[in-house]
Amino acid sequence: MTVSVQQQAFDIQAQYELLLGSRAGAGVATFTGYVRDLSEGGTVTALELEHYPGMTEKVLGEIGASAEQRFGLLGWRIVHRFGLLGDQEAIVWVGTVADHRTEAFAGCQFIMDSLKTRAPFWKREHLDGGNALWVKSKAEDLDRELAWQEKQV
Amino acid sequence: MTVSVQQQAFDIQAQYELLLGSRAGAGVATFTGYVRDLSEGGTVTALELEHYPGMTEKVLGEIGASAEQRFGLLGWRIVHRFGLLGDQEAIVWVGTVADHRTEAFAGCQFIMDSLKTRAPFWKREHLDGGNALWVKSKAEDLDRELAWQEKQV
Amino acid sequence: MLKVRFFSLIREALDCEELDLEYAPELITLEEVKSHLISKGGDLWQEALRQPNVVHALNHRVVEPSHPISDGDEIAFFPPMTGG
Amino acid sequence: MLKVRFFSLIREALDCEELDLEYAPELITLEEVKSHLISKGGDLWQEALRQPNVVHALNHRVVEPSHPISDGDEIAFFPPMTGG
Repeated sequence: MTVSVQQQAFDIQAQYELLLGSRAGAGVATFTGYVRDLSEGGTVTALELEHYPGMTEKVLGEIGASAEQRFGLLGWRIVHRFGLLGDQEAIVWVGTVADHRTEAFAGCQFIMDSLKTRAPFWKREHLDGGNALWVKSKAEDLDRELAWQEKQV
Repeated sequence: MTVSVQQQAFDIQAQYELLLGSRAGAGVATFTGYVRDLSEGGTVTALELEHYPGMTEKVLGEIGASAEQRFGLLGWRIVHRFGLLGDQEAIVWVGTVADHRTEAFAGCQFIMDSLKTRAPFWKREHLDGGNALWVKSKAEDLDRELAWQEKQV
Repeated sequence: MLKVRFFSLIREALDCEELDLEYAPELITLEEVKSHLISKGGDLWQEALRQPNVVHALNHRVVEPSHPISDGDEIAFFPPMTGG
Repeated sequence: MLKVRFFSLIREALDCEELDLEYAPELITLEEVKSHLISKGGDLWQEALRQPNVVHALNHRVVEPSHPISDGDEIAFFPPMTGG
């Protein structure tokens, strides 16, 4: 039941152990998001993540608590980096613990979908020519977030 | 793109590294299933997993290949134990790599749902009184497997 | 020759992991193999193999009981799977 | 006093991370705060803050532009989030 917003790189195994702690559950789902050179603007040399200190932690905590209640999670953990990240570095890690796999999966996916559109982070791609482009928000991300508001799982 | 059916315990971090290898993807989803003392028959002291050597590996390989094609996975890995397992030991680990998080999640969930009803494993719960009960298959697992056959994601 | 294997509850009930069965042309499908085993084994085998949810496998693949077989095939009977 | 913060594209366009604004009773909602900033800042501020997709936050929570404010509040304007 914790959130970490941090500049330094994180170790996935350590995050997994922090998630489990003393909590036992039949199923654990995790998701890791990585920097990927998939920009339309050119070769991405680095990704910069700006955020809104204070609000970020608050929103992520609310998203986790909401997932916990909605899916009966026994545990959850959200780690999100900010600052300058190199290609293939991990940006975000989300882990959920539940008594059934469907709840662990749904909780993890709900948290990821929600933080995409609700957590105050902004990505900027640094390109090899020296330019930097702010990443545009995706309509499909908003659609996924809205879908959670409509459906009851 | 590998399957491991093994008696010995596995290390989740090692599995994660084997999954990633040299494959890069924007998203990695994982699921770990653990032995849980949730039996109706009494306190479970151990869980025994019987399987059908040869057929197990074949079916898991087909499930992984099918998920790869259906969700455009860049990588996947399935590890499943057999033999005698203690409470809270990991039984199964599934990891998927994709360019988008929805595909990584869907692929991982598809593999878990499919192996529940299609991989030739049978669980027996050893109870503290000395009795052992074969676990019954769940109708909801069959429903979930059938749902994948009906829907196009 | 046919190899016939049993797993889980069915293996336990029959106290048999596997057996070899001489192939014969009248064993057209898995259904006939099952009937043949029951005719030789009696009530215990009848009870174990006539359960409505028995899964039939041929050469490591789940098939319908009406699936035809050939000499050299590996056949298996088992209850619904409970892995994962 | 009100604290007003800007992020990402908007922060860059305005070349301003944050500013303090004297509270006044006529600043009833975030909309009035925005109009006030534009009237003082001119075209550049008009262009940055009148974009249709500007997100409005009040005390670390996203709200509608019509949300009322109070003295001491922290207000923020930023483009749609792109985390994860």
